[in-house]
Amino acid sequence: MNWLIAILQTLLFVALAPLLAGWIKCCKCRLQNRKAPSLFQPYRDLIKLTHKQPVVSEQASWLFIKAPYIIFSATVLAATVVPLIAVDLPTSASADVIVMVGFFAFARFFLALAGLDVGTAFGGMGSSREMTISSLAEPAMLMAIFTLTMTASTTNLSFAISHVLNEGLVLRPSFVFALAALTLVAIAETGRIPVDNPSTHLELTMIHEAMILEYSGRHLALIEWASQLKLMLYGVLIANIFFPWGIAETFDVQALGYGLLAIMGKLAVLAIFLAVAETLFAKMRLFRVQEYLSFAYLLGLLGLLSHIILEASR
Amino acid sequence: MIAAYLVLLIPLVGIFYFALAGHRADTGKVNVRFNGICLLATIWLAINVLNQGTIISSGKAFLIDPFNVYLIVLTAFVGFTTSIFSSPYMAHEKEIGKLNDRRLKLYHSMFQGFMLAMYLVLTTNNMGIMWVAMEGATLATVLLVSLYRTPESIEAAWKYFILCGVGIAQALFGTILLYYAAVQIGDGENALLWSVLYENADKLNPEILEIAFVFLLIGYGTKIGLVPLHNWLPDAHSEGPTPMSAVLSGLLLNDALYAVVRNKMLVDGATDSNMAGFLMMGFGMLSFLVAAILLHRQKDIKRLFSYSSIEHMGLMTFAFGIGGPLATFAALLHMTVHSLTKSAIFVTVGHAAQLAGTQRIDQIRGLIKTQPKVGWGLLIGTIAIAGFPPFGVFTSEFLVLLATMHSYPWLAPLLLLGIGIAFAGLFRHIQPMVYGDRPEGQNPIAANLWPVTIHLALVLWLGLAIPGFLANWFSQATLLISGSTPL
Amino acid sequence: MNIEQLDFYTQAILSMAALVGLTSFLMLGQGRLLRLIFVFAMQGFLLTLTTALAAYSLNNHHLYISAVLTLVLKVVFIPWMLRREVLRMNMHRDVEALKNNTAVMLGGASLMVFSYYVLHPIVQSSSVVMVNALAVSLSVMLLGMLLMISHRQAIAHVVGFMSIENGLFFAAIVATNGMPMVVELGVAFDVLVAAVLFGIFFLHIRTSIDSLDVDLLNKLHEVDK
Amino acid sequence: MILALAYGAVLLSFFSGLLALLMNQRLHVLEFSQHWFKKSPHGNDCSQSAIANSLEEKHFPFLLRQAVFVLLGLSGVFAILAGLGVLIGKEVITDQLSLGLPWVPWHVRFDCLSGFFFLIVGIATSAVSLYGPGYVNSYDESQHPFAVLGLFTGLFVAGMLLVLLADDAFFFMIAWELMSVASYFLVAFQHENSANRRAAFLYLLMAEVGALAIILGFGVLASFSDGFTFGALREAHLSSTWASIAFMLALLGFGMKAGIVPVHVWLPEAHPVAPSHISALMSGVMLKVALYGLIRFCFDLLGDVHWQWGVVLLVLGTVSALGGILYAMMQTNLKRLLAYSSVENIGIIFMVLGLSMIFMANGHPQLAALGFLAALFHAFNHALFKNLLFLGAGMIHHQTHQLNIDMMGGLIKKMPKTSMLFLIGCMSISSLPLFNGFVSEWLAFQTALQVDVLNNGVLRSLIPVAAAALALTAALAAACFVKVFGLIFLGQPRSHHCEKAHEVQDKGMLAGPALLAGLCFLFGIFPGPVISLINSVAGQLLGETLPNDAALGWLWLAPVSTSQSSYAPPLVLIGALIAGCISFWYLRRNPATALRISETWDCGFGGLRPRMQYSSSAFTMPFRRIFAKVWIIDEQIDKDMQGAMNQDVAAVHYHLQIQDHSWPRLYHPIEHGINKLAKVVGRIQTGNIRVYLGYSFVTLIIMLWVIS
Repeated sequence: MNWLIAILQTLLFVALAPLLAGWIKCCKCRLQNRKAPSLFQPYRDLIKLTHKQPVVSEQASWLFIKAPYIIFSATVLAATVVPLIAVDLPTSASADVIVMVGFFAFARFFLALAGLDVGTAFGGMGSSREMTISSLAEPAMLMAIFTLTMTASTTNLSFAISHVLNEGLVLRPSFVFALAALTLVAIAETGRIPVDNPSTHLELTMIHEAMILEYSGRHLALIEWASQLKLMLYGVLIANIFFPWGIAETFDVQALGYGLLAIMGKLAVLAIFLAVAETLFAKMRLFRVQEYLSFAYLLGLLGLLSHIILEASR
Repeated sequence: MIAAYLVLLIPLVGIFYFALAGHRADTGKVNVRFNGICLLATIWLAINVLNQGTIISSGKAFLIDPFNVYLIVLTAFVGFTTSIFSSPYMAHEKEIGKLNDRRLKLYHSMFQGFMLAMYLVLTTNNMGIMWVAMEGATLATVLLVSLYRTPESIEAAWKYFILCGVGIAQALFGTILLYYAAVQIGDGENALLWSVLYENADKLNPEILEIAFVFLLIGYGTKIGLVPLHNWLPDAHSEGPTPMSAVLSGLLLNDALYAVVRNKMLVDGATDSNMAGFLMMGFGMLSFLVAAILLHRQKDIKRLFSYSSIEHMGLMTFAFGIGGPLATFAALLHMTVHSLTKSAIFVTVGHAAQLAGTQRIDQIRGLIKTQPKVGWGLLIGTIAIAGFPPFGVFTSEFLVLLATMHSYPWLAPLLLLGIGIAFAGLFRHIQPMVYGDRPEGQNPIAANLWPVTIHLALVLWLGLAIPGFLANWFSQATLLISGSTPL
Repeated sequence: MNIEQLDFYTQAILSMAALVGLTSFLMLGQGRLLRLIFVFAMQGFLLTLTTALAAYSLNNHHLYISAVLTLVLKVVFIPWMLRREVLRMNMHRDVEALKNNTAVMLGGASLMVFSYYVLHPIVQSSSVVMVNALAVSLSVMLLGMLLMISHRQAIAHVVGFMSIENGLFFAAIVATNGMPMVVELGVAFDVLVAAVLFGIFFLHIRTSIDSLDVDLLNKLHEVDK
Repeated sequence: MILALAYGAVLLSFFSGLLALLMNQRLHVLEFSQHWFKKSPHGNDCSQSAIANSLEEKHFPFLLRQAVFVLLGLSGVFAILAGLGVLIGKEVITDQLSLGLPWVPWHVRFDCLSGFFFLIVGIATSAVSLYGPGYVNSYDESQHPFAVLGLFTGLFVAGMLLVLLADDAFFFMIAWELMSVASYFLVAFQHENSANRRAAFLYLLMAEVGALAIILGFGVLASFSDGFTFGALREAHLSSTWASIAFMLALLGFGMKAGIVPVHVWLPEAHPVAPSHISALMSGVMLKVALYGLIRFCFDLLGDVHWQWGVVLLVLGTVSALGGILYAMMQTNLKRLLAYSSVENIGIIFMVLGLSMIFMANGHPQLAALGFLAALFHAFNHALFKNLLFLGAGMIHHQTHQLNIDMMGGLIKKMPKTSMLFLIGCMSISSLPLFNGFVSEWLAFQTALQVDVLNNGVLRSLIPVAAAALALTAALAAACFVKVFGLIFLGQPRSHHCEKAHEVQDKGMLAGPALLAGLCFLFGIFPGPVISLINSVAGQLLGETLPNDAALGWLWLAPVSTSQSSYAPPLVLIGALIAGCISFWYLRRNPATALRISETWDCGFGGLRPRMQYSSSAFTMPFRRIFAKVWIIDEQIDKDMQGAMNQDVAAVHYHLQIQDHSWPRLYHPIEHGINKLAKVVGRIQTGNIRVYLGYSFVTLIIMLWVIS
């Protein structure tokens, strides 16, 4: 039963990810006084891409062709770990939050390699930048997560979230910092403004898009889907760690239903925040990103230190 | 006892044989034979001592105890192997016209003369005769240092002569004071006999002995090469023929140290203070450090290794100065392994210099590629002398270090610093010489490298395991010198 | 025990000691080689006399042999050899300019005091009067070294070296009435060989640097020039 | 029995070295065998002819090489068996060899800690001996004699094994230096290159200085005890100060060998110049032996660890980890890069070991055991994947005669098997899930997260920072190895050699790395067996094991408790396979969407050339900007001008040199200091004999004055 719920939840994750992306796009368009595409446009895009014949460069090796599957699988695995609508998942036990970060790293590793595979300047540029940003983001993210795991004294996300849930409403200064840090990291890692612009192409500032420039057809679909999934993962992490209320603690239909509604509501609100931020800010120069990320790291560190100094039991 | 007389007689005959017979083609081989027979005689002597314990000759003129008997065997052994090396080496020198028959005659004769002096220093029971023999050793070798008659070699020989002469004169003054202290407690004619002195050491006047020891230490210390009295040593080693450098480094320095230790035993018996020990430690440490540092500046390969000799003699002096069974044992072992290693190194150095046609370090290159045996011999010898296990030098240095840690822990870092600096100094010069491509026009030469192999194998053996009889020997000598055995 | 209470021979020996010390001083201040050699021969002669006196007063026969050896070696052979060298090198007219001669002489005087100071405990502990002369022999030795340090001529070095030997020999006589015979003979043999070798070396040095100035023997060093 | 296996391993490696000496003695061997057959003519003709055949000139070198490596491989197998035996039996075996000093024979002790490191050495040696014969084939016998290589390889392995067996300071030092000296000769093996000589000198010098520090460390212990067997040293009662001095000395000595910043400089110099299989042994195994020494010294001999030591280790480890990977990233020489990455990994191990010490000193032995486990497991993993990568580098070098990654590219198509093996190595070292590197890093994070139990505020805030640094290290390592793999194997060939390269033909050369790659994957999925082995080490050394290492069964890894953290790699693997297969199957089922091969899109400019690809320095440029202070960067751009008024750029020359800070800050001053000192001391030897006489005179006067 538990396993079934876990698998269902994962499928839900995968299924809902394009929806979130569509919703963000919608909000952004509204904010920018444009006519918004349909909420389901991302699904249509994905389906269209899967029906196209993929074109592969003659320089590409097997790695280029297999990488999208690997990237997608790794991201899906990360999704199994994060409680979406219910806590106490067996999958959270088989891989804790550090492993989840590992899955991200796995996906990124292959994405960067795929960028290098074809041997164009764009691919190399994208890979180099992606690896730079992610290596700065990773410690900041772990700092933020460690604040949680040390508070809950577990690295199992399910347990950690139920710990926060059971404590009720406790104002923790460390969580404020951690929330800020994780948000900044999430923006950087998912390639949103001001770090990267997801809607740009053929621009020397692009990062994520530069790597996947050579992809087409179903490969591109997988990669796009994976990045939508990643965006949602971060959203769910932020939503469920810092605002866990509403998540199902028992596996009955009613609780699960409430859980689903709760997370959808939380994500919708978060997406609006993201859209507002993306509208307000301009993209940074690449070498300002380090300052941005070190600020995130600083916040994470402050969170951890305030946990140790202000909140610890002794 | 006949063995002891034989040991002295053979080189004596040798002197006259070579002096009278003149140089012939096989003189080098004859020299090997002389030394070989002598080695057999010393082994016989050693077996005697092992079986009977200390031997004193009927006229009390000679004393063979565990301390000197092993040095005698060592002397004979190094003499023997060096003569093996010397035979092709000198032939090559003659071939390239650096030497002629007359000088070779002198060389072989004086080689035996030097050996005689060494045996006499070791076997005699009389401190006066010991002095005479020590001076004799200088006299025998001084002409060998200037054998090539180059301005440098003459300069070196002159410095060697004058500095050692003056130094040894101070030792004579010390010996006179010792005699003076001895005649005060009676027994005029026998008063300089070590056996007598040692028995009555506690009755000797400590103040006289302290002064005497200063003179003796400075006197014999000049021969050991203690800083700042060492200045002759690198000159003499670098300018003389290489077999001479090998025996000087391997034997003369040891025997001078032997003389100092004999005298220290008397002083320790007479006084309560550890004055002698402290003086030796001070000189030893100073020599050790200064020589280690100076290794870095060398441009001449033989000079390089003569500084290394100073360094090691400093270490031994230091170890004997610490006293105590562990340090004494270590010092005795170090004497042995240093002699063996250093003479082996000089053998390879000699051939290396012949290969390159110069002793300048920056012109000796690519030895391993030119003549692998010479190159590897030099490299492994240097590894051994730098104190890398499993060679015996490491064992003794390790024990010295432990003894230092026990008694004077604050000196141990200095010791290690010295070893480190010396190692770097040696290797920065050795590496470019042995490695690299073979220079143009450098061709292999005739060389007998068995001495190197044997010596290094022995040093390796001593590093891995000290054979029972030798350990027993060392223990007895340690007992004699320090009053107890190590553990 | 004052000197007037001693017997004549002892008085004579102590006087001789003073004279030997004096000769050392004379050598130290001497710039001309031939005179230096002459004074050295004088010192040897005084030494011979002292030995003979000691032999007579102590009735010690082997000291006579020592005396004869000294006479032959240090009064006749070595001065003769050195003189011949000097003449052959045509150096008998050279005067060596000694730097700081006064300071050296004063230093020599203080060395004598120092010798007395060092050997004081030994002299104190002895009942034999002649031991008082031990300080003189030590200072002869030290002065010999000082001579070598202050003079540049190789011949002066040999003289200094031999005068150190003289000091030692004197010490052996006054302190211990001579060493055992075998040692004495050995020492004498060494001195003889040394003298011969010095002769050979003069030849070599002269052929190599065309001079006997030891300051020119400075090729082997560790200093950056 | 187990001890016999261990001795067997030592002797076999030793004999393999001796056997190699026969390389130049073919005629002697021939003579000997003929003599032998003459003596026993009734021996069967078949074997006689076989032997005679093998002694022919064309077969002999080949067969001898095989034989040498077979012996070495057997030694490795024996070492593995011995290690497993002692670990499973949780035994402590002691023995004495009648060698060494007359009153202190060599003491031998084979316990779990030694056993575990025996295992590491054994695995690495086995892999190397599979790989070796093919690799050394390329050496020209007259330039690079196999006798030397074989002899010192054998001695090197024997030395490492003996270090692990030693139970007295004297024997330990002998074995230690045997290891150092033998490897020195291996570093200097290709000595015609002056850079190699320099590297060898630096290596030996630092090995010597390190060894001296270790001796001094033992000496401190020995002066508080009678004798210098480890048994006696354990009994020594040291004051806290002396214990700390001993610890610092040991840290300096072993740290030098292990390659801790700032005493790591020999490592990137020496590892690249040795033959690749030797680099693999040095980097993969010898550094671990240094680690063994430190563990033996601190946890076993000193026993009573202080938390301050742990902090020292933690800080040094962090600096090394970060410094190592940042320096690694800037390298273009593959083996140099790998060497720097070893510095990083050793740093990680030291960090975790420091954590273990901190927990130990604060009275949490179980957590100490956790840290200890993470450290040893990472050491084990590092041995596997670093060995793999070095062997891979050797394969690449063997085929392309290049080590400069800026000159490679596109090898994934020319050398598919090699690329697969290398990819596994890269993934392991980047600590990606499913591979062994991840497991140990995960354990390290788990250890760091237990900081809440500590009372000390400084530690409580320091350790999380270190953990974040660890995260940064891991991320940088991933970036670094993306660069490595991407530039070497992907894209288009950047040089002629790479274009011409083809797959390695020798089966052994593939089998060795394949074995290691397999183990990397195996222990990434099933870390349980290794962890239970290390648990017995911890049990013996710290007296404490992990509480419930098998509480959830073999599938799970739950070092502290299941509620705190757990990881089930097999489940993850299954999940990954399911997700991968479903998407693969779903998307590929439509035949209309078959792949279409086409030219690379070139933005319409045309003519994509290999030179247009990102190079190593381009890839790392953002890092260079961000962490600029870490290196000494010398970057120059020169333009050749031409045309009217010299306004047109004809060619651009880019020059980049990146140096380690430790050289100008630490090593050059020491070098200059010694030279200067030597110059000053040299002044005492003026060459003037009168001055010398003056010394003698003054010495005499001073001495006389002193005593009276």
